[in-house]
Parts: sequence; C-alpha cells; structure tokens
Amino acid sequence: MLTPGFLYITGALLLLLPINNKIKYIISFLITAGALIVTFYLIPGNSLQLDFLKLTLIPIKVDSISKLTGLIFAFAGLAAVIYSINICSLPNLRLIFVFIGSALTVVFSGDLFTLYVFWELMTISSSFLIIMASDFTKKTGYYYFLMHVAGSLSLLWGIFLQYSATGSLSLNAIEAGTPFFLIAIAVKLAFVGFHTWMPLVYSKAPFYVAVVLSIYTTKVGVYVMARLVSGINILAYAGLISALFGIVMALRQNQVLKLLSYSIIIQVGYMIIGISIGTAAGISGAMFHLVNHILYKTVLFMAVGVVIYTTGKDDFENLGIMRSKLPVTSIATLVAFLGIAGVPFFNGYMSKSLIKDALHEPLLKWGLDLMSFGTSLLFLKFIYYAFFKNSTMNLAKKPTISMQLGMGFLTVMMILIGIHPYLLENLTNMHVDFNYFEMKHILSGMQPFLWSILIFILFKKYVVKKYDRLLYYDMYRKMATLFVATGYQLSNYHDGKLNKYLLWATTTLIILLFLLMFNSHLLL
Amino acid sequence: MEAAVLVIISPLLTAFFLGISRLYVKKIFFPLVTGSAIIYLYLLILVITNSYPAKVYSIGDWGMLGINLMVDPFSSLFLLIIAILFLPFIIFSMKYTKFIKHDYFIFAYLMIAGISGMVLTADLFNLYVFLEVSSLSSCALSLQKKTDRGIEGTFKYLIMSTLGSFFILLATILTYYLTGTLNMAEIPLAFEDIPFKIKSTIMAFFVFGYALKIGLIPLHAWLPDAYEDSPIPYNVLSSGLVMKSALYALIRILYIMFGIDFLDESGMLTIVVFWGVITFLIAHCLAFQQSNLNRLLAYSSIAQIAYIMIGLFVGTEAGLIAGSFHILNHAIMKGALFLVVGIFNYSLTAVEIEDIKGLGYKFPIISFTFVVASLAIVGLPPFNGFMSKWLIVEAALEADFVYAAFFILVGTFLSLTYYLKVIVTLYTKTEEELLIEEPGLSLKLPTIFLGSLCIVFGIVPSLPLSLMNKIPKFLLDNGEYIRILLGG
Amino acid sequence: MIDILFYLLLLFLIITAFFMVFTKDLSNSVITLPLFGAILVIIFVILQAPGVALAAAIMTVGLTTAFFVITINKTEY
Amino acid sequence: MSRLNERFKKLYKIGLVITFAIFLFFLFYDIHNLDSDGKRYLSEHYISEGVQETGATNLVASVLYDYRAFDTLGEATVILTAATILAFLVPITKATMFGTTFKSIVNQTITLIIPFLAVLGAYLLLFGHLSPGGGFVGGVVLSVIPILLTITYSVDFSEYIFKPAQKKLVENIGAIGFVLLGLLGVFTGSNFLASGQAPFGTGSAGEVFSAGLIPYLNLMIGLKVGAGLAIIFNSLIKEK
Amino acid sequence: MEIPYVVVIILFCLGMYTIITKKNLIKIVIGFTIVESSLILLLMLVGYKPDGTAPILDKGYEIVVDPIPQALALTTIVIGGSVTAVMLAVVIKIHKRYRTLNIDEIRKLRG
Repeated sequence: MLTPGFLYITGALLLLLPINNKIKYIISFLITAGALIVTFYLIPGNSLQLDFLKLTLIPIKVDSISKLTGLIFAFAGLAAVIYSINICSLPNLRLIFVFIGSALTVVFSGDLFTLYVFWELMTISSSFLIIMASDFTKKTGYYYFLMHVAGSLSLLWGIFLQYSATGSLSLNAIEAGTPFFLIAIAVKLAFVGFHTWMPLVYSKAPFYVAVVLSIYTTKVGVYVMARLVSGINILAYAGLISALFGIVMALRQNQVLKLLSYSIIIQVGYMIIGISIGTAAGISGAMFHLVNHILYKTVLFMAVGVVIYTTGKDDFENLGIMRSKLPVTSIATLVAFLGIAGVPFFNGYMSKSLIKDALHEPLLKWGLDLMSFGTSLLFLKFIYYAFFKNSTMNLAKKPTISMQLGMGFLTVMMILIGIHPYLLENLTNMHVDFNYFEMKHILSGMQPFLWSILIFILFKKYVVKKYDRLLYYDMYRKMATLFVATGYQLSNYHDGKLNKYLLWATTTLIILLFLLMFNSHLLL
Repeated sequence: MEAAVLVIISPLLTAFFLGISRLYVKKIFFPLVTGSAIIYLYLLILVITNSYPAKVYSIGDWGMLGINLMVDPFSSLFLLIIAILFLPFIIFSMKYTKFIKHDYFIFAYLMIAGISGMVLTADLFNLYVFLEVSSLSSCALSLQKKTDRGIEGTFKYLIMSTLGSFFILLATILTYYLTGTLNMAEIPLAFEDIPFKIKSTIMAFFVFGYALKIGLIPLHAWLPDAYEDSPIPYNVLSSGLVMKSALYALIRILYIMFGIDFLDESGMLTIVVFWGVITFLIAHCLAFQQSNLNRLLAYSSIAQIAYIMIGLFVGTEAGLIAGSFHILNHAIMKGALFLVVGIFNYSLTAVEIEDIKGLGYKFPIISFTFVVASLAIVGLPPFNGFMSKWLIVEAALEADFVYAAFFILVGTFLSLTYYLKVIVTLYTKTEEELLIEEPGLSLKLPTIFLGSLCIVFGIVPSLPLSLMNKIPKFLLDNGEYIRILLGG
Repeated sequence: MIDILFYLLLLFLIITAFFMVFTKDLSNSVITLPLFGAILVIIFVILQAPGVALAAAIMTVGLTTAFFVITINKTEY
Repeated sequence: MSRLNERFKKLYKIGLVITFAIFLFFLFYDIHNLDSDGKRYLSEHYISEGVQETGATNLVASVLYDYRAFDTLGEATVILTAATILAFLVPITKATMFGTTFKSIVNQTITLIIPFLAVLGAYLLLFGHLSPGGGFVGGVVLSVIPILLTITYSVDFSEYIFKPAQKKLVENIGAIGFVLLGLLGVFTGSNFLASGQAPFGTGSAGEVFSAGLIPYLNLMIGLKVGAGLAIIFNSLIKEK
Repeated sequence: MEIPYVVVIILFCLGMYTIITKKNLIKIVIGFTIVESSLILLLMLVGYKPDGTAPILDKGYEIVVDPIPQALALTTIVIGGSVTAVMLAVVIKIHKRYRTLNIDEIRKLRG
C-alpha cells in the first residue's frame, strides 16, 4: 500500500540525485500533489502488518480522525512546499520533505514503535532544518533538538512502561506511564512550562522554516494526544491555563513571529480542552479546530513571511507594507484574521462553537470566551499595524509568484470551509449533530469579537505599545548550568596524576571485594 | 576446522614477514599487507559461516590435555567485528600514517593476532598470554606518534593494563590451584564443590583485572589519556576491539566458568548493572567538558561500554542478545566517528572541536557520515544504535532493572548534548581560510563504508541478529559449552 | 636443615624486598634487585624447579637488573 | 593543613593495602583448608604418560613445547613485540653507555668467556628436552654474548659483530620457523603444533634426537629469544 | 597455613603499595617486578609437593612436582621481563621529554 508519508521520504531520496531546478520543481509538485491524492483515496479501516524482530508493526492504519489529519497535513504540505520552493536551498528542501513525510507517517501509524521512530525522525529533521538554515540559529537549533529529544525520550519511556505492562504496542488505550506520555506530548505542543523552545525557534528561524514547523510540530502533538490520552478531564483546566498564559505573553511581544507563536499556544489550548472532554463531539471539534488552525495560522505565518521577505525585518512597524504594496497578502491576512477571531461565516467559528457546545462546565465555557476574546484582541493589534497605521516602507524585493500561490490555496480553502462548514464532515464521515447557523451560536460567537473591538478602541495605548521588559524565565537553562558545573568539577578531579588514578583503582578493588565477599545483594 | 587456527596464525606470520621485509625487501610491503588482509578476511568469513554448531579445534591434537580453540557464536561475533573493521583500518592507515609504516603494521597485525587468540581460545592461561600480546602491541600502537602526550598516555596505559594483568594472572593461578586444570570446560565442573567465598574472591580479581582494561569508572582514567595523541586509525581498533576483547574475556570467564546461577547468587549481576549506570552517567558528564575530539570520543566509548555491560549482565537471553548487538554496533559507529576525525586530522591537523568549524560545508559527505554515526551512537532512530539500545532497555525492564532502563534514556539525552555540540560546530560557517590537503578516496571509502553500515543495520537489524540469536544458548547455560568442548 | 634454610631465605627475601622499596637512594634499591632475585632463585631450586630457576637467574637477576641500571644511567644526569 | 592531608592520604593507602592483605590472607587460609591436592589429574597424567607421549624426559619442556606449545608461541610473540617496540623507540643517533673503559684483563676474560657461553647456550638449547633449560634459557644465555660485548667494548663493536638487521632477521626467522614447524603438523594430517601426536615418531626417550619436534622448536625459540633480548638490551643502551 | 604463602601475600601487597604510593617512576617499575616475582613464587608453591623431585624423568621417581606451573612460570617470567623492558624504555623516553621522574609532574594530559 502506498502511503503519503513514504511518498514524501521517497521524494527526499529522489532529491539526493544531481538534478537541475526544473526537475526539482517537477518532483516536488508530483510528490506533494500525489501525496494529497493518495491521502484522499485512503479508505478508513485499512491497515498493513509487518513483522520486525519480535514485534508486530502496523506502519499504516487509517480511520476517520487520522484521515482528516492526514488530509490537512498533505494539503498544507502542498501549499508550504509551493510557498517555499523558490526560497530554500536543496538540502533544506530534502529535510522539509523528510519532516513532512515523517509527520504524515506518525499520523497514519498504527503502533507505538512506528509512532516513536517517526516522531523522533521529525525531531531530527526539523532540528537539522533549523541548524542548517542560517548562522544565527545554531544555538536555537541546539536548544530545540535537546528539548524535543527529551520529550521523545519521555515518550519512549512511556512506551516501554506500556509495553512491559501490557505486552502489546497497539495504539489504543494507555494503561501505564501516562505522565510520561503527557510530558512528551506537552513538549511537542508547547504546553506552558514546556513552551520555551517555541518563540525562540519561530522568531529566529527563517520564515519558511517557521511556516513548515508551525504546520506540523504542535499539531502532531495534538493528534497523538487525541489518540493516546483523550478524555482526562482535568487536562481541560490545564489547557485553559496554558491558553491564558499564552494570551498574556503574546500581548507583551514586540516581534510579530513571537506573537504568532504564542498565539499557537492559545489555539492549542482549545484543542486540549476539546480532547480532554473526551466525548465524540469534543474530539471531533478539536480535530476540526486543528484543521482550521493549520489553515489560518499557516496563512498568517506565510503573510508575515512575505513581509519579512520583502522588507527584511519582522517588527510590527513593517506590517504596514501589506496594505499599500501587497494586495494578495492583505486579503489572505484579513480572511485569516476573521477566521482566527472566530467571526461567524469564517472557518475558526465552526470549530470553536463545536468545542464550546460540547462543554458542560460553566467555568470552562467562560474561559473559552475569554480565550476567544484574547485571541481577537491580539490580532486586532496585528491588524492595526497592518492596515491602520501609516507606514512609509518600500518594497526591497518583490514576493515570488509561488509564495502567493501557496498562500492563495489555503485562503480559498479557508473561505470554502467558512461558508460551507459541513465540508469537513462530509469529507471524512465524522458526523456531528450541530447546526452552525443557529442564531444562538452565531450570537455567542460574535460576542467576544465585539467586546474585543470595544476594549481595543478604549485601551489602545496599552495594547499597542512597545514593551521594554519582556518576561523571560527558563529553568531548563538553570538545569543545564547544573549539569555543566557537575561535569566541570568531575573533570577537575582528572588532574593527570597517575598516583591518584591508581588509588582510585585500588579503592575500587577493595569495595568490590567487600561487596562480593559479604554477598551484598541487598545493599544495592 | 583448520581455518580457526589459521585465523590466529596468519596475522602472526604476516607480522613476522613484515619484520623481515622492513630490513631487506621493502618492495613487497604493500602487496604483503593488503594481500594478507584480504586472505585474512576470507579466513574470517570461512570461520564465521561455519561457527554454528560450535566447533572445537585441538592444538597439537591433545584433546583435553592441551589447548583447545573453540568457535561458537559469541566468538564469531568478535571475528565479525574484526572482519568489518580490519580491512577499512588497513586501507585507511596506508594513506594516513606519515611515520614509519612497517612498525605500525607489524603491531597492528600482532594486535589482531592477540585479539583473535583471546577470542578463540578455550584455555585460561592461553587467554592471559594472548591478552598480554594484544595489550602490549596496543600500547605500542598508541606510542606511534612519539609525541610528549602520546608517550605519557602510553605510560599510563601500560601501568594500568599491567596492573590489571597481574590480577588476572593471580586469579588464573588460584584457579589452577583449586581445580588442577586450565581448560574452561573442566573448571566449572571442578568449581562446583568450591566454597562460595573463595569463588567470589577469585571472581572479584577477574572482574577487577578486566574492568581495568575495559575502563569502567573509576578505573577509566588512563583511557582518554591513551587515546588523545595516538594515531587515529588505531583508536578505531582500540575502542572497537581492544576494549571489547577484554569484555569478551570477562563474559567468557564469568558466564562459562562461574555460571549464571553463581553470578546471580553472589550479586555480581546487580553490582555490574549498578556500576554500569554510574559509569555512563559520569562519563557523559565528563565527555561534555572535553574540547579535544579524541578525548570526547574516548569518554563516549566508556559510556557505551557501560551500556554493553548493562545489556550483558542483566542475565537474561534478551540482554545477552542486546549487549552483543551493541558491541557490534558500537564498533561500527565509533569506527566511523574516529575515521571522520582522522580525515579531519589528516587534512588540516584538526584535534580540537574548534578546529573543525565550518568543515560541514567543505566535506559534505564525510560530515554527513559523522552526523549519521553520532546520531546512531546517541541512539536515535532509524540508525543501528537505536535498535540495540531499544533491545537493552527492553531486556533491563524484563529483568526488573527498572532504574537501569530509565537511566539509559537519561544517558541518551546527555550524550546528545555533546555530540550535538560537535555537529553544530561542524556546520557553523567560518571566514577563516583553511589549509586543506584533499583526502583521497582511500581515506573516504572506509569511512563511508562504516557510516553506511550504521544505516543498514538500523533498518535491517535482523541481518546481524540472526547470528546473535544463538549466543545465549552458549553463555546462559554453560552446560552446552562444556559438553561441546569436552565432547570435541 | 633444608627447612630452616628455606625459612631463612624467605625472611631474607622479605627483608630485601622491604629494603628495595623503602630505601631512599634509587641506586641502592636497584642494586638490591639482583640480590632479591638470587634469593628467589635459590628458593626455586629448593622448590624443585631447576628450569625456572635457570630462567629466573638470567632474566630477573641478570637482564632485568641490567635494564634498570641502564635506565638509571640514562635518567640520572 | 596540606601536610595533614598528605599524612592522611598515606595512612589511607596503607590501610587499603593492609585490608587487601587481610583479604588475601583469608582467601589463602580458606584454600589451604580445602585440601585440593586430589584434583591434579592433568599433571598426574603428564607425569605418568608424558615421557611416552612426547618422548621428552624434561616434563617442563614437554608441557611447554608440546602440550601447551601454543602458549609458547604467544609468549614468543610478546618478546618479539617488546623487541620491536624497543627498536622502534631508539633514535637513529648512536650513544654509548658507560664512560669508564675497563682494564685489559676484563677484555681478555670476556673473550675467554664467550666461547663457553656459546657452548652452554647451545647445550641448553639442544638438550632442553632432556635436562633443565630449553629454548628460553638457552636463548637468554646466547643473548648474553652480544650483551657482554656491548658492556665491555661498546655498542658500536657489538653491532659490528652482530648487525641489528641480522638480529632482527634471526628473530623473525625463529618466529616464522616456530609457526612453520607447527604447520608441519597440519601438512602431515594432524593438527597445528602437533609433535607427540604427529607421525614423526617420538624416538626413544633420553636420546638427543628424540621427542619429535621439541628440539627443533627449542632451537627456534632459542634463536628468537636470544636475538630479541639482545635487541632489547642494545636498544635500551642506545636510547638517549 | 604455610608460611611461604604468607610471604607471597606480603610481597604482593608490598608491590601494590609501591605502585600506588611511590612517586618515582623507576620505583613503580620495581613494584611491578616485586608483584611479578611474588606471582612466580606462588606458581612454584602451587606446583610443589613435599619430598617431590624435579620433573625430569630420566630415572623412575615416585613423587614428582607438578610440571605445569613451572611451564607457566617460564612463560610468566619472559612476559614480565618483556613488559618491564618496555616500561623502562618508556620511562627513559618520559625522562627525556619531561626532564623528571616524579610522577606528579608528568601531567600534560588532564581533564
């Protein structure tokens, strides 16, 4: 069976051949479009078995959730590759292909081993993408790699606990080692406390890398969470806290890319809440939100990317160029803004109201409203800079056609979903009994948006402001300092004196003799 | 089964002939070295393919009265490592060695002879003799550069390894005193009615002696010193074979002579697993501090050996398979890493991490090999190191060493910190103009060969594992080994 | 008779060994080495090992001492 | 403070060694109480059958060169390794060791002694299977000849008489000869290093031409050890 | 407990003590020689039988000492001699480079 993930990895191998630009375009287009088509025709219920050592692996297993996620991944992959094909170098394109391929394989994997292997492959390829991208990203890439490997090792440990407790690697229900799975997922989806990599990477890395990473990294975490640890109610509050934290942090940023990355944390909060409810409606709401979020967040990243590409900086001031010089970009940005703010008849609205409808606890409902309010407030700031503030910037470079093409694709899709919200349901047979255009829902969807406009107009000078003191505290760096200091002390003991070394050896001998002579199982 | 003895004899003969050729006929040097390496490879493959069922070769046709050689899957694993590493080593060294070539190759062949002797012999004293051959010639190889640091490191190595040898000899003599025989099959039979305390003390001597040569912390201090200024191709063999051959001897002695039951009863398994955990944690901490590439790789070797020890000493079938697999993988991965460092050293005399800045763009393929091998040694999928670590952790969990399994993962994280440091430096652009002597194909080819094995064994691990699946049969139950040795 | 001699030799062996280790002057301890070896050789003969005694006589007493002397000669000026 | 530290370190080391000694003492005490003499079936076999099986009256030689000849090969290799290391370490420049010149009586005596040494060495080599001695001892005695020459005359003279290259050649030939003699067993349909079991005939015990390959192996080892030790000694002398 | 074994223990531990405490390189090598001698003595004692004769059987003897330890001892002597020679050569080399025999001053390698 042909799987989209392996198609992408084959593409990466094909790109290893010595080829010229034209063939590069053809190969990339064929692979990405092919993967989309293959994903589209996957039939839920199919699976493939493989014997590997003593394990039975299921490298591909399709059901409706994974098909939905796979479709949006493949679609966004097509757009992202088209967007970045002119800008990025050939080695980076290979890495992007491996990254997308492994993300797709994670989505379709049917057992924990395959999941882990490709989860780790995602980490490796994305880290090298960051490290190789430019000279400013070396330390960031180092940080990102370590953090994600720590997360995936936690996943591995969870898998081991699960495997030794149940003896099977199937993806169904997690019985042992839930905390470790949660840590792994938390790192991937940038939960508060594990989020430190995210603003760092998305602001330092070149914009096309940020686009590709923002599509897959956190979303794979959400998908795996839906798969493995759905329905833990307490996590809904955690998601809420994470999102509120994201709002506060995002409002205090001076860089557009950092704002966008904190806003990912907010949006992921929605999905966490949806998944933690555990009902079918909640989970499908979360998955739909995943789809919508990929669409508008990618468009926003792409738009900012165009701005960065044309002006060379990513301050808020530079966004003003959009209105005057970049028509396509500004339309796409507007659509994406309305989507992310949850305005009815745009795509964010459908999934937000789905999640809200599935909630039963008043506190969470209230929190959800607060999150929507915060999000739209956040992006009003964005829009203010882009469209209402005068700017005198000039285009340094024209954006390439392929960039606009990739952005356009996603915008069209967004508008389609917004107008006809049942499109996603029909596509994957995930039916939710929900009328999107009921007055009650439209009103409750509009409320936070209108409030936020009001608040924005009233308190504009507090919101639109350059902050000098940025909150930044990183406990992982403290831990790293501890590790380095320990190593330094230890290496100081190795001062080259042979006498000392011999003394160590003799002491070891005596200890060994004591341990063995007095039969000391119990000591250790 | 004449090939078994020829595996030991042919490198010896090559070394002796090289000694003559050095003085009289210098022209035959090149054909002699390469020709005999190829013949040797053929012999090794012959022995490895015939290794199952296990075979016994009696030297001098004396049966149990004399010395026997035995080929079983565990020893053929080591022959496999020799087969994989030796020809790349020879090809690499031909170009790399700028100093006196003859001596270098004489010692290399002597060392290989000593190691294959250690691996094949089934006699305790013979093991000691071949251990001396291999460690003395290994010292000689690490001395080759004759620099201050090289000599100092060799002296430390010599002192420590001789101290270890004395303890091994003491234990060997005591074993003879107690049992009246040196044959590895008869000793366990005679050992049965020896009191517990005597046995455990003798075992402590064996463990101490070999642990000195393996380099478990805190017996490790000589090891980075010996690596720092020695010829780099030698480091490939040293970390891949010399350390491992001591490990082999330890496993042979503990599992065959003392038996798994005694190991369990005396708490040896618990001790070694705990020791291994301590070792790799400290070694990772120390490796992070190093600025010299050779030292960094040496500390990493210590840590990897600790993983192997944990795998081999959890005392289950899965653990033995996992440990053996990691022995093979570590030899390949560390070989590839050292060869890459060797190329950098050859081209621009780089030894410090700072010196290799920006080389990732100048040597794309070689640097990629480095990346692959280092990710493999860290234990990330889809490379071979991941497979063996997975198996080790699984085995440790199965045998209820949960803390060991957990700390292996912690260690994986710690090892990433310093390997990534090197990789990032490798891919950092620099403005400096580098003086580059272009490495030829004979340097690149062995490196790429080992690097590609990392990927192949990661994707198709069943290839080597089909050999290793038979190992536990001969180690876990020493009855099988004894029966074959006595019956042959 | 031979027993008493044997034990006396063992005593001397230990004394020479201790002298060899604890004397301050390096030359003294190196020159004690052949004495130590010679006592060892006699002990070997008493223990009925003539072959080993011969080898030890030449190796330990002769050559190793010579090596040590050469080393001191090379290093102490 | 540092003095106190030193004192403590020393005490600690002494404590370690004494603890180790106590361990060893208990170990030997236990072993001694065990009475394990009944188990030496291997040596009893050697003693009762060794002479017939190998044809050598010197049982040590029969163990070294027949039953456990492989050990001997390994250990000859160790000498060769050591000699090669020493030869490798020596600089090209020449240096003499002793500043003092001896009186002529010493020189005269040396020239008188050397033939005796040669005869003694040859005897020990060739009669190794009949009497104490053998390859090692004979070789060491032979190596004393160049060493004496070095000591009394000079390195130059000694190396004029026995050229380093020749010594190296002799050493390697000895080693190769040992292996080839071992392979003789393989060619005659037996195993490697077979002499007692090989169809050479062991001869009647007690005669010079008896004991199969043992005398020849003795000779090879003797050449090897002699040349090797001479190389080691001269290299050490030449070391600057 | 026989006294010779005590002698072996004393010699072995004396050698160990020399190796781990003495600062002079040559003293350390002497320590190795002492340990080696003690091991050879141990081998001889292991092989010895009361009232036995040397294992040279040109006449019929009743009790003969064990020949195996003697063969092992020969091997050990030669190996020990070789190792000592190599060590001393390296000591000379070290002295040439570092101009000292004090072990505490020979430490360019550290960390």
